[in-house]
Amino acid sequence: MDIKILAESFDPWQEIKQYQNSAKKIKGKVGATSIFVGTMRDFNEGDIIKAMTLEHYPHMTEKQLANIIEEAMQKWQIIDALVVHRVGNIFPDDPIVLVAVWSSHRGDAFDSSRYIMEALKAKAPFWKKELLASDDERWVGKNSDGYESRSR
Amino acid sequence: MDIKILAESFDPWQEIKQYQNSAKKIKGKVGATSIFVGTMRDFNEGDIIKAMTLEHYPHMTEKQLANIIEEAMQKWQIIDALVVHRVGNIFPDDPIVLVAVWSSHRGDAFDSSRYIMEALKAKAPFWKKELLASDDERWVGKNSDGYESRSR
Amino acid sequence: MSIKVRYFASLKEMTGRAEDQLDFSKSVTVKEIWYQANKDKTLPDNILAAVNMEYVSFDHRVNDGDEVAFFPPVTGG
Amino acid sequence: MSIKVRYFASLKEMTGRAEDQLDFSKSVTVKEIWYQANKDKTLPDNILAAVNMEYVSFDHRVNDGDEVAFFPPVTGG
Repeated sequence: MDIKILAESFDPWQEIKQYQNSAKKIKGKVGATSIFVGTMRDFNEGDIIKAMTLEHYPHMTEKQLANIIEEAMQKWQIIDALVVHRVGNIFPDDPIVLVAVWSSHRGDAFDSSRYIMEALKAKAPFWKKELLASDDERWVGKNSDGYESRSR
Repeated sequence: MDIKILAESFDPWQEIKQYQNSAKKIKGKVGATSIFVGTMRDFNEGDIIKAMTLEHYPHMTEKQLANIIEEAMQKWQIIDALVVHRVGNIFPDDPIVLVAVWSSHRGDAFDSSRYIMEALKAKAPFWKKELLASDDERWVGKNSDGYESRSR
Repeated sequence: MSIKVRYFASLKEMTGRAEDQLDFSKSVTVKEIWYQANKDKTLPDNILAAVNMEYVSFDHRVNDGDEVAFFPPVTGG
Repeated sequence: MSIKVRYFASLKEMTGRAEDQLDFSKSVTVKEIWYQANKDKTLPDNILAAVNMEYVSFDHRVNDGDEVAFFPPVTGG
């Protein structure tokens, strides 16, 4: 299990490969890997976004993420998990978050990766400030439910 | 959108990178990428598995997978999708299947990748024959529900 | 009416054949095709059928030139 | 009783400070700490509080040496 907060741009696929190669317990027993990657869009709430600054609460971030992974491991059969999150200055198409879960079975992998991602959105102390095309800055007020249409 | 049936081993992370680099419509608009990778375990139903042979029904496979992706695109907001599946001789830790979905929002990405994976398991004409430690061979009877415990 | 029949996985082993080429003088269903091609073998319980690579029920009627396939539950992914 | 108070994101801008160091002679709640540190400012509606990096309610009582944090809804991921 690993949690990484990075101030520089990262390649999620490289992070996964590297972690898989170093984590011996993954070998042979994994049947299902579920990955979520969140990247920066160039739009939000009808506006063009040029860049973002991601602030966080050092140590509380890691503590909350560790709690979340722990909860997921109690609910589902997980072999290993990795969470990587960016902080600092971010531009469109930059990866912001990577959640990876390795399990023997797909149901456990899917459910737990989603649980971790939703809990991260709700509890991990990160805050986004957007730089609009107009050069105005604004704090993102709250995370959405994650669907295109809010009518669900 | 792409569907690939491969007779040789593949690196799922390399497939994703390559596809992302070639697919222009992904740029800027993607906020959420949901990936599932199924790999071969060295155990099944209490037995050690040394290898597997994956047979398929050429063309029907592609047709069914295209139907499934089409259905997912009608149900959720998807920007792009990629499905890769192995056939032939497979060994423990080899990737068997890759499902990747790119979307603007995480809910759409998570739900649709899972839908595609479950529908693939139910409808795509692939068949697994296991080679046991005893050198006996056996066809896998049917796909499980994907959870460690069947009591759910 | 000319029909190609294909068998996959354990059904290919059970029938001992990968395919049959059959001729019918009248309209037939998928089930009738199975019994015409495999006179001695009861249609196994959980078998699936496809016509032209789409799933069909066993009372689906085939047309000249159709490709009919029989196979066990799928186990990909 | 010595308490460190931290502010993040829009609350850091609103208070104009990243942190305060406060002393109390008696037991206090998180809410009382906010009003002690920000006399003129009503506690904003949707604000969250943490003590020693775990979420708490505003009537949570703090201990000597605790780190209290106030911040807006989180927007990571």
